[in-house]
Amino acid sequence: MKPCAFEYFAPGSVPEALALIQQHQGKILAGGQSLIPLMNFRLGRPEVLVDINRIPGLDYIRQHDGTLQIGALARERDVELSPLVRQHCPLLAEAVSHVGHSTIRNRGTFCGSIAHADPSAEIPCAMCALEGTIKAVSPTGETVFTAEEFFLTYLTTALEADQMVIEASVPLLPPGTGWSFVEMSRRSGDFAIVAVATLLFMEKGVCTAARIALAGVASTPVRARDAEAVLAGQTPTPDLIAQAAAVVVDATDPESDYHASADYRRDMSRVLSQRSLTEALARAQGGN
Amino acid sequence: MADRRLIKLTVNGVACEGYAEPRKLLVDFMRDDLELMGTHVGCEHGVCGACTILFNGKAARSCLMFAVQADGAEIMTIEGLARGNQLHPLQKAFRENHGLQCGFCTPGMLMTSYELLQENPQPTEREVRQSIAGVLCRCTGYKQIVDSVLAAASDPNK
Amino acid sequence: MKLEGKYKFAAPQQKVWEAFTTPAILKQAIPGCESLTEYEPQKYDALLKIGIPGVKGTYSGKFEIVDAQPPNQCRMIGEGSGTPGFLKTETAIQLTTEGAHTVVNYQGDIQVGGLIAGIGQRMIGGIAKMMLNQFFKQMSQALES
Amino acid sequence: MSEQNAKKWVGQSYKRREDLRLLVGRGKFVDDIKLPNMKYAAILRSPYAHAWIRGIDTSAAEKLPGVRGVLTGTDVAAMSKPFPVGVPIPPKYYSCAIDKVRFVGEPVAVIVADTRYIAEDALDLIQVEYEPLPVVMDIAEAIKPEAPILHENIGSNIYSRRFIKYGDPDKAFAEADVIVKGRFLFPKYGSTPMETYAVVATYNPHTEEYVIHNNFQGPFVNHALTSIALGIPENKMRWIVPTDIGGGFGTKTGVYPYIALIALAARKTNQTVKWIEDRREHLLASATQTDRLTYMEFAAKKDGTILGIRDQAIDNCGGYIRAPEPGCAYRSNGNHTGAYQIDHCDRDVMVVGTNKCLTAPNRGYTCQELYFSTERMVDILADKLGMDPAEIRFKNFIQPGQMPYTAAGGGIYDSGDYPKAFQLALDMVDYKKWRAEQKKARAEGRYIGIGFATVVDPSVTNIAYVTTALTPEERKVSHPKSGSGESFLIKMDPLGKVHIIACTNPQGQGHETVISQIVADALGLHPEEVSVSDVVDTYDRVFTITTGSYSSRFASVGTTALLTAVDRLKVKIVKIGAHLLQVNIDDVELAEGKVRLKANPKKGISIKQIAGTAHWDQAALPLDMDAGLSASALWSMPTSKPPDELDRVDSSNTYGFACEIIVVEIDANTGEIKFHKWVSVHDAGTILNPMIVEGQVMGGITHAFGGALYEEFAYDENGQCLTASFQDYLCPTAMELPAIELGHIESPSPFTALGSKGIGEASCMSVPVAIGNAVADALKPLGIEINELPLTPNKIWHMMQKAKAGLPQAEAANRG
Repeated sequence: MKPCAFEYFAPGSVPEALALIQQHQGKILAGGQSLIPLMNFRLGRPEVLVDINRIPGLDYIRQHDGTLQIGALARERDVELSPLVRQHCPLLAEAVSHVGHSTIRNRGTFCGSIAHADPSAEIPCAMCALEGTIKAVSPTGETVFTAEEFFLTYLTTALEADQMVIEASVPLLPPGTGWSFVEMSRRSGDFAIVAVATLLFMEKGVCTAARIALAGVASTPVRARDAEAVLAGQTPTPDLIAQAAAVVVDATDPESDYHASADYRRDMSRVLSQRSLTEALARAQGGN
Repeated sequence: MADRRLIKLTVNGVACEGYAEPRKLLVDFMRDDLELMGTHVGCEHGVCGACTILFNGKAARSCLMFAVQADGAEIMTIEGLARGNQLHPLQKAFRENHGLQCGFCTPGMLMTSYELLQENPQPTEREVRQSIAGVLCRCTGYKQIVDSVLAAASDPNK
Repeated sequence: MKLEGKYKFAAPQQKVWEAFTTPAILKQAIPGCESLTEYEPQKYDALLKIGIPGVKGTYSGKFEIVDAQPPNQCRMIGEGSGTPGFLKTETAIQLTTEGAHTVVNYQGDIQVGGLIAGIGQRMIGGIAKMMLNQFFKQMSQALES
Repeated sequence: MSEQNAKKWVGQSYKRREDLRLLVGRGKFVDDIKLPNMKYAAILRSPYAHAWIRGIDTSAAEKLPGVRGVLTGTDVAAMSKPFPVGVPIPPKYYSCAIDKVRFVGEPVAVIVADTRYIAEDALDLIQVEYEPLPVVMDIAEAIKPEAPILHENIGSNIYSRRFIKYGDPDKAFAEADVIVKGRFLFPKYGSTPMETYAVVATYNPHTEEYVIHNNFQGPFVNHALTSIALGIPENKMRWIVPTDIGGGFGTKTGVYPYIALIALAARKTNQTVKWIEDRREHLLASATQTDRLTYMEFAAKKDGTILGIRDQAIDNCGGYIRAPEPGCAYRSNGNHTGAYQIDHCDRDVMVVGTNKCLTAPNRGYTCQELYFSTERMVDILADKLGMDPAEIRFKNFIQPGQMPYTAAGGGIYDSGDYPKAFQLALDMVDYKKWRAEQKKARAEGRYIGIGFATVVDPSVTNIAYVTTALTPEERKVSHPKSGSGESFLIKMDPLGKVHIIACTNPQGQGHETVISQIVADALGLHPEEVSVSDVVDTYDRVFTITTGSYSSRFASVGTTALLTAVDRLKVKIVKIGAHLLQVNIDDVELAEGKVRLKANPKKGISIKQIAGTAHWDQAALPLDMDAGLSASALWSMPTSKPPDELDRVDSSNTYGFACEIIVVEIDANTGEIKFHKWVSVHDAGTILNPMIVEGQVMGGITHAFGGALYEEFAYDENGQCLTASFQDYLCPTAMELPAIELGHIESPSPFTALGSKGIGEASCMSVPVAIGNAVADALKPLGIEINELPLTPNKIWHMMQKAKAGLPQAEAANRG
């Protein structure tokens, strides 16, 4: 299990990196925690790697204009532990804490997980629930994608060949927003069989809007909009939550694999959504 | 040999250098070129954790990095834990509590828990378990490893 | 792995049949098909570069159409091998006319062997389905143009 | 003489000396070996589960710069022979596929190159033309007449089959009040040690000698069989196993072909060649335990007395069978009836092949398969009779007064008090409380279950058991096999310090430490005064074909062989002492570090003085005595005898006991298992080092926990292994394990010097079925029977859905 030979560049700036990508059809190496295993198995055989780890100034996690902005080299572990993230978007911290193990998160980047677009991964799912955006740059300029338009299918994004993800951002959650991230995986640290991220925006006990996003149940993370509609404008009760959770299943299109059948994933979408919404409601009501 | 790069780095406080082609994994570079055999290769896809080292102070899988990426870096390995002939408190605790059997996962366990205790000097049992869950051990059933890390955490000399 | 389903084309049955048996159109529609050369009637040498970004494999192999009953049904058999292992497919298709449309029913069996099978079981099923959808979409576009 | 030893060090949690190298990164594993001019091998492996090889083109690979040579099946066929194996018609199993591949991952060619990276580049350049064949993956399918045949020379997929009767089973079944039946499928999981296989081989064409560094768990049978495969005498093959092996758990006790394969690659390319198996290779093609299909019947009286067992057990050894298989089917014969007084058995045992990865022992070697059926059956019987599963166990236990007890299959159970150990477990778990909790939970629609397993843990394999693969008539005309020997050499230096030369070749069990404890007690020394070298080097160690660390043999045969050598040294010390004191040997004793007069203990000569004399003043020794001070022993268990004419054999030489009581709750929504309580009680005789024992027990529990819930080599219907990475082959992490309480009783073995016996495998045998019984008990209200593993949430959820919908459960199958 040794990787194939490749040409290696370690640019010192974003324009330099973009030029290399364009010139060599290079593959970006950020944290490498998904890419390098694929290369070691020789499933991934990029001919040129553009290592962006030496570009200064990309590892930020900052608050700006009502959003949290996460730079291309911010490590997952930094996002998980960031006081800013914990304060303004605890859902994100919770979702990230389910990614692999801390050693993987030390190195793996938040934006890299987005660019990798594994449909069972936690970060893309959380980005969809949070209606985050992904900023890409190319030699000709910047493009901003919504999370939902960014993920096309398995490991495939809307990114053009000459683009790289430079930043992900999520809006700050209003205080009192109920949130929850619930995951079922075979073992701790494994990819989700099903993961559910939920948000309940509340006003005076009424849910003004709900968001439900799932991982592991389709070729991309999915939003369960019909289920969200069940909750919107209502006072959430256990019954209503159960109703909404039952509707979540319609948004899924899971595949069977060795670990879990499609039927199981479908039903777990319901079970976990119900748990997640219940937890989100408790948080909205309990204030944390 | 095609395209070999000079790599200069500090390992366990000592400046080292060597040449490697870009595809050479950091763990292979450490073992083959720097002759630091204490770090083990268990899966080469980032799951088993036997190859865990500290890379610029952070625990990292050395099978999921290329040697060229370590140019200019500071690395610490299992060989760097003891101070002279004094075992590090973690090493002592592992011995006292039988935190190892075959010793193959031990470099990963030690470096992972070293980082944990740096960040969180008084971890709970659950935090220890979460931390070492990234390192597979087939001998111990983990209990005595968890005991070891908790014992090290309560060692005032750590 | 079994794949079953149907796809509706906005084209008459004869035209759909021709598309399914015309190398140039097949080449366009088969995801990642780099070349398709007929070496005997309805038997082709194929070169495929398939997969997903970063995980592309090159497979070379053969593709043939057998038991053809124009314009109603046939079986398509393909096999290829490459660095990530091998692929084998056998798909039966049946064409039926529904008004101005043609419905293609298919029952396929895909075998994936070697490296990808052992490492990528989590995604193989989904990716196969995705590629099949791509194929039908491309066919549909070819028929409409 | 050793019975007089004070137990000062034995029984202490003495800290391990091994740790002082392993904790500082100074262990020595095979991958740490660097030899001059060493090259690296990579192996091309079949992507097909069953196919003819119609052609191999290596020309492009050979031209790649840095490539030193290529070895293919053609070379292997010309340079070596198939591995011998003890079945009537052996398949032609070479270290590499010759003209046909029979499982995914089977070696097809070897590249030797300057680096492993280049060797793998070259693999991509080899073109192989395969002609795929139909595959057979399922045990039940494999024995059907229309199944695809793996080996043309055998003509069926059955490698071995025996019909064996103990007692009068027909009578037992005729007299039964009740007969219960079950069908069980035990999955294919494995050892997956953290260190994979590793070989460094050199061949000297001038001396025609191989030197092969590897991490096999002893010379054991592999050294002999590999030399036969290589067509050389054993003394032309020097095996060296370094001090450290990164775990084994059985995988490294099967004949693994890579020692021969890399040796051949070294010979053909005239290079020193290192090959380290990568994790994907390991999961695809190293070795797993057998998957086993069992049909079983119990005959019993209304009061719960079990009269007899009838079973058909079919083990699957995969694409080829290799030693020590067909041991899988016969290894547990002596303890087939477990902890119970059951005198009558009717057995049809079969070993078959399918297009799956090959097998080797895995921690517990087929006892997990055995007890998964028998201990499930005990619960099924209890249920049928309306008895408590604890009560029915008490009813049938062998009683302590019956020890040593000869079981139906010939096992001589040396010691044990099963009722006492089980009662301890029941007390620890607070059984009554949990039955009450269960009742309450059931009323609330929750699923709590209590699972038991009470099993006999055989340790110290008697190699004779393998010959039960032959009929008594066939055995009469074949070379008999028996024994379980281990060797030690003890040297005392002129200052009275001791060095032990051992060949037990452990993989983390701490033998060096325990040896020092035992010797310290025996000679009145401090363990620090005892140094130990415990490695395999077939050129400088004394060994037999049974030498090595497997079947938990150190605590029994190892310790006894060690003390035999020590005793011989003591005899020599006493002889020299008496001679120097100029008295009759009967007038002296060895005590308090001296040889002294029995009549006048003040008059004596210290061991140190004797040692000095033995080395420095050899003329002072008795005339008929060798100079220096050393002794050795190559001791085998006296109970290690061949099978009798009724196929009864003491297949292992000591028998411990393990019991698990596990309380689970099944999540009605997700099928996930929550562990409320887990108690594990063991009896392995005298405990030598409690800290090490706890480590062994916890390791065994965890391994079995993995097998019961997480680990499986899964295949699709075409024979592709779906679990070739650690992303899909799921070893438990520190987060999965629940809290487990351990208990011990000590019933010393009368057959071993210190009363100790093996323990590291015990819970591997009891945990899978205890979890199975607990889940079955939990889901009893739904009428669900548990007869397969692993119990994944997905699987349990499907069972519950079906049960709730009133649909029948699917029959467990392993076809992918």
